[in-house]
Amino acid sequence: MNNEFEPKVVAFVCNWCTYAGADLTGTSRIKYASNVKIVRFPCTGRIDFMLLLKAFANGADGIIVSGCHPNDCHYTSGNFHARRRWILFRSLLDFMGIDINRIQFSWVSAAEGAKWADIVNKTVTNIRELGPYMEYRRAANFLEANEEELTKELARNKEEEVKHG
Amino acid sequence: MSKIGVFVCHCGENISATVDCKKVAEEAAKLTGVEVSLDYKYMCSDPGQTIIKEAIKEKGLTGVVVAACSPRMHEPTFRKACAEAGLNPFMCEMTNLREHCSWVHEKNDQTTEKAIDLVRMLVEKTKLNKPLNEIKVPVSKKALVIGGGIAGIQASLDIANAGHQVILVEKEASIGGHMSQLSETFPTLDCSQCILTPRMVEVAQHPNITLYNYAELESLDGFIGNFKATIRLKAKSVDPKACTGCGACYNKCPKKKIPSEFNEGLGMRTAIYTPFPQAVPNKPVIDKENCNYYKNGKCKICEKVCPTGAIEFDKPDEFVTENVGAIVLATGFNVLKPDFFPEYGYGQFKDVITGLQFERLASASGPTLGEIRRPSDGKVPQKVVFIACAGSRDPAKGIPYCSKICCMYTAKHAMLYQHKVHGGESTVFYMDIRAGGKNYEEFVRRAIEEDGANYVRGRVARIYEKDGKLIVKGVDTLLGAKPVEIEADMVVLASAGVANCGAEELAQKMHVSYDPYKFFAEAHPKLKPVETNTAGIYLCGACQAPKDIPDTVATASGAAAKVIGLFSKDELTREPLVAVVNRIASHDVSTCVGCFMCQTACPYQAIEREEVKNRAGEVIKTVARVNPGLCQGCGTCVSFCRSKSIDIQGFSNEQMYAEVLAVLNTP
Amino acid sequence: MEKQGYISEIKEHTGINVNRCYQCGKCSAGCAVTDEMDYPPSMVMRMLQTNDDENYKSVLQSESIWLCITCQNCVTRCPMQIDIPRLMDYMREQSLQKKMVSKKAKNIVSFHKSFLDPIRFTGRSYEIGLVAGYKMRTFNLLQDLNVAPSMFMKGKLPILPERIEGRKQIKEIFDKTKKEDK
Amino acid sequence: MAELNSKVKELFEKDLIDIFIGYEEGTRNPRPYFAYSAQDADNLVFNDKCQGNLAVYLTRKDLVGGKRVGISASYFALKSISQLFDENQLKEDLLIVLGMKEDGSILEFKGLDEIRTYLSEAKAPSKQKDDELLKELSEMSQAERWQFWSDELSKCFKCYACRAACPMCYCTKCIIEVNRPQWIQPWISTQGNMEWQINRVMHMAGRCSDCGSCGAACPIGIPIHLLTHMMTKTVAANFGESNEQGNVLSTFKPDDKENFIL
Amino acid sequence: MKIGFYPGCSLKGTSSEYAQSTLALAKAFDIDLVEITDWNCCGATAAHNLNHELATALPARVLALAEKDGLKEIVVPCAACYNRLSVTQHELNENQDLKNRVEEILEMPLSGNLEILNVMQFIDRYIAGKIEGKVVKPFNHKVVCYYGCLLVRPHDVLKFDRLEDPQSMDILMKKIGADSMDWGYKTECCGAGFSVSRTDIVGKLSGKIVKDAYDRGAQAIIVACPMCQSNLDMRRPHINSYLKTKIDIPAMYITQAIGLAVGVSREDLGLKKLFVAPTFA
Repeated sequence: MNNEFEPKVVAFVCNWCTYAGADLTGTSRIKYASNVKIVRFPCTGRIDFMLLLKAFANGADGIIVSGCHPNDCHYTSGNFHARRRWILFRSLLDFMGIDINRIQFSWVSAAEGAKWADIVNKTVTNIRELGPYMEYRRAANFLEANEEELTKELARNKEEEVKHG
Repeated sequence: MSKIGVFVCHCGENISATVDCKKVAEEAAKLTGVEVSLDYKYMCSDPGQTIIKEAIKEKGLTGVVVAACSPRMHEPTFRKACAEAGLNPFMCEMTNLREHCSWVHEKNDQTTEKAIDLVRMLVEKTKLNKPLNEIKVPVSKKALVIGGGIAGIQASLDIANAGHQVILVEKEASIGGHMSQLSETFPTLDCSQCILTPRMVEVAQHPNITLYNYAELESLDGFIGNFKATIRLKAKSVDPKACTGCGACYNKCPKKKIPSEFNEGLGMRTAIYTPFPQAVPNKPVIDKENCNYYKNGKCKICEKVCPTGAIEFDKPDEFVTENVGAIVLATGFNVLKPDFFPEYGYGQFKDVITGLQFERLASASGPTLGEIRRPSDGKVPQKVVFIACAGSRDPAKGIPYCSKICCMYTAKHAMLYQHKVHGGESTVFYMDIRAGGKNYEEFVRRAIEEDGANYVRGRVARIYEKDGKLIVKGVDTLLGAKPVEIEADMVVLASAGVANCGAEELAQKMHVSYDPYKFFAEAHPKLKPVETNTAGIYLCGACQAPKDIPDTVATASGAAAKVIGLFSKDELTREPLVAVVNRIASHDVSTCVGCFMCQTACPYQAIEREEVKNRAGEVIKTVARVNPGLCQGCGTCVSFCRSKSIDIQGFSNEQMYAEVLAVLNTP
Repeated sequence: MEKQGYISEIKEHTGINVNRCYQCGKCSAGCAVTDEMDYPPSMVMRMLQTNDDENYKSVLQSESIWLCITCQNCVTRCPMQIDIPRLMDYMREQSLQKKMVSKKAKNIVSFHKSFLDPIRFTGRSYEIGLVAGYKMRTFNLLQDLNVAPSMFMKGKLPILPERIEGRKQIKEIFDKTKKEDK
Repeated sequence: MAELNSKVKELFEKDLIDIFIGYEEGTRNPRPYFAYSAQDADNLVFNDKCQGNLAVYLTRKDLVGGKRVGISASYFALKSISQLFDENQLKEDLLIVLGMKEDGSILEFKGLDEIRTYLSEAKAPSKQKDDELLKELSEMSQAERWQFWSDELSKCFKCYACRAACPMCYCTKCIIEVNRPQWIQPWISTQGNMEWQINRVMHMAGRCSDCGSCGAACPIGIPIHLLTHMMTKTVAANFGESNEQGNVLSTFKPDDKENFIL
Repeated sequence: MKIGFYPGCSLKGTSSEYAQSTLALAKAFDIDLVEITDWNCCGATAAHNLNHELATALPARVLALAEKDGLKEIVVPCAACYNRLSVTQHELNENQDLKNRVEEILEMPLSGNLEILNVMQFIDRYIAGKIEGKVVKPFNHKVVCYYGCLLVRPHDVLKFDRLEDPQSMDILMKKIGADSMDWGYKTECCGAGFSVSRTDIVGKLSGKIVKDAYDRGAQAIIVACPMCQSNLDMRRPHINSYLKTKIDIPAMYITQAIGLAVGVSREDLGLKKLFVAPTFA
């Protein structure tokens, strides 16, 4: 075992394009980093933004979201809906200081086996550089960590109350 | 408590060469709820499937996870095996250890670790799977064919001959379409009418075909197997039951100078008319736009001369509603009027005509009875120029695509001209000759080699008139773009084939997708060439893209085969991977608040409004309901629903959530 | 990947992708001066499409690029709306910069330069200056001797050049946009 | 002011409404008031200090269910009302909406179309302070923004006053109450609080009137209205101001612009 | 409202009769045309043949000056200038970078909303409506209207009339009683700027134009471009030698023709300045 940080990357992909594209990567025997695990959805339109947050909360360091190119959606418009959602979601996360560089969006068609390998490798390299995503995970027990500080603050308040009494 | 069976496949060495399958099976066995976990060389083989089936029976498994190749490959195989062993097939899931793991990673511990993660994901998902039953939809075995050209005729006859009822809707007064206008057909030069007319008659006489001529689709509801089509029967002003087709009316009609659509404006027709002598049905209609009575309230000569009293003025359009199980769209194409090319002077110079007009000139039933005579003065043109790609391959003024049929019909025109006008000179300006097809190239060569059509490679820049001649200015690009100037008597523009007028509106009515040129879009350009994205609606002929007659007929029979296939069963079964709105026990506990964002988002119009009433029968709220016949299971609605009231079977919120947590190995 | 070479340079400077041309020849067919040209416009397009430096050189050294009168017949009829006149402008600029101007086109180039000279100094064009400058450049001293007197007679040639107030500004415009030397 | 009182009186006297949702004088600012009779109408006030978005009461079944309602609506309340119509939550024949002109006189809207026309012409009240804060935040580094919001949201104790104050939060079962799966941690933690706010704001996208009631309602003063304000601006910047079909998220344009998808 | 007037260099020199007749016609209809203060040459074909940036900056100065004069619309009788000014305004409006660069060179701002009218547009807007009542001497001659290149192309930018078979001149000519005929050379090139440098080409191209007009029995070629006019008129010796015959159909400006019809004097229209004199006037 080496000590290098191995990022955990979850890929949310649609069944018709990117999943099939990743199948093609396999049949073409193109190698890519094994850090990525694919969760299959019927369509990018199905991918709930909460699942992305859940992945971060539960230890994912990076996320790939990928589906059919515009106009290629098996369901005609799921990817268009998804695109709108991601435009807003990204700006909200960015505004809240959540690291959007850890989410890679892409369109990978069933014919783009090589592109899929490329995206995975790029994302893994990128996340490896960014390091583990601790901030978001730590926020889960933020209060616990600050309990001490809170106690102090409460005490201080009390003192002041007494002073002003 | 779940009892999951995990079956790890070696796929020969495809998986086991890089993944320690045994270890995967061992680790999977440790997962909560996993009852049995084993590995085998070929899970998809008969013995492999037997292992699964026996495990289901012996251990009473509630779910199966097969860790093998892509589910896109073998999911149906294993689901079928489970069903055979008495387990609901939708309790079986696959995880992809081959394409997504063994084939793309090196042999090492991490690869095996990933394989274990992948199995864990699907085990956690499968625990939350619910038994699902295939959706059964009844099929009404009656087809609607829209468009009565050769495509619609062929499709109707094929379906009708298989014993099913067909409703054929044609917007014009007669069926026959563009093919009935053609003179001869390439590459055999047999007469178009001669091969088409018997088919038209067959349609009229077929006991299984109901023909609505002069009619259009008004609206369409429903879904595959259960469409409800409302058809507008435009008022013909002639009662077809009473009319015997004697022709007294149009012989006496005083309005005789209306440009005939059938003759592409080269001949005239009356206000009460049949489009052409061989029309089916051969009964006239009144063109209200041009009829004296409809325009100024006086005339009614036809009414006076009609021996059977069939004329009925001022009747409104009627509507009929038909329940059909499948629809074939065969609305054909249109020829782009090349008046957007001011440099060619179409519309300005009478002797610049379109290919379709040339067909009428060459047709024995045409305005010149098959003699080539130019429209301006009726003289036989001694020099004719044919210009290919007049509109096609011209993103600037026309259309960017190749209209496919023009090379062939231009060669045919040159040939027909040479046959009919001895000593005449024909010049064809072309850029490329696209003659891919059985006997097509030979046909073009014949026009050049035997009939002496002069082919010049280059596009004409301009045509102007001088002293009764049309001066055509082009170049021969094969001679270094050397100018070529021809004083022609007539110019024929191979105008482009475009989508029929009203195609977009019709597509929207039917929720069929269409391309930027308003041609209807296939579900898959190669593998589903006659299907649309809307289940139960099929395509054929030139409404998809310009097509020649052989291709049109082939797709028409293809579409018919799809319809006949659909009608071969009384019920339609569909995968139950569709959305559902939560409704535990009674309606009013639905958490749906009826905002209908899902309805806006659904690409299939699968979301309906359902009124929830109390005992007094008052509507207390309106909630969403998914029509499982229409839902295709994309799940877009699911991620829209704020209150999570809508969910999708097989990819439910709980399942996906569990899968994500399992990937990250979070308990 | 886009190929390196002059095709991409042309695209960068003019926005024209010469590979869009599919050689229908309509430009040449409508061109007013095709039969004067050593390479008709469609041939120029074809030569540029080869991305072959020899062919590029032939274009830059051709008379064709100087014979183009910018009548715009080609681009208005081109099915791909390729702006050939703009391309010709660019070829002329390149030809001048690379000092490859065809000897046969000397008259035309001299005329253009002579036309601009008076503008540079007075702000307006000045036919006598133009013609004089042109003659100096071409040594065509006898040309138009037959027309000029009657032009004077008809009051068509003012003897003194018009000068505008903003001459300094005009000179600056020339200086700031200057690309090549005379 | 008397104009409103007499107008509402008239509505009651002509028996056109059962309840009027308006404001009465409060200790500092006017507060919501429900008038049930012509006499009650005397207590009503309506001026530019009336800030709370009264549209929130229009979806409270216990208050208005089946009743004919009159309401005095601020600019933001009108926006919410218009959106609620889009979402099938209101019935035109059960609602009489009164607005205020710039000169303070009362405006009675005859139906939804008039409200829409008014909104398309009226200028949105300035949000200068919020805009400044927004600018300040967006100029911070990502780490600083994270610090800011994790500090702020660490204080939240999930009272859901933000939800209660919002006219758009009318679900009978909020996602926070959905427990299969448990989308949002129900206990108090910065992460769970964030998840709640992210959900809330994503659910507001394209629907929010930008009234800021959520922020005003927060007992701890977390500036959560900046999130919705930012979302409103993002939606407008990316997809345009108006959308005839309701929610921007349930519609799309094939040429929506993005620059982050590979 | 003030209507600006940009004569351009040709109208100050070789084609002074065009300016003269335009102004005379405007005067006859009580329209005041104000010359743009201190205008400069638009650079014509020469500039854009040699240097694109120069070819933009020169006309841009004219536009800026017109805006500075507070003009909303300007009349540009010369087709070449009309073309250059319109194309420049269009390019600057489309390309912000170029606009910035040009504004920097000129040190003058540009709004880009100037309305640039050619002579037909001007007549159409301010004169055509009153023309019929004012015709004192119908122009009852067979004519062909010659539009040339620069009035109609590039169509996307100029958006003037129909591209291949324009009608605006014909319509005006018919209004003053002329028999305006269809012919083959409405928009073919006359040789344009090659007048001096390649007179042989001009002889040939203009020759074809004159020949077609002659063949159809035209008594005059009506033009609206000083370059076309001078090629068809002044280069008649070259034309005749190319055609190996002598054709004496005059090439006259549309402003002259209309002027004659509404009774403006021959002197005011500068008819004397035509090399090939119209026999009927």
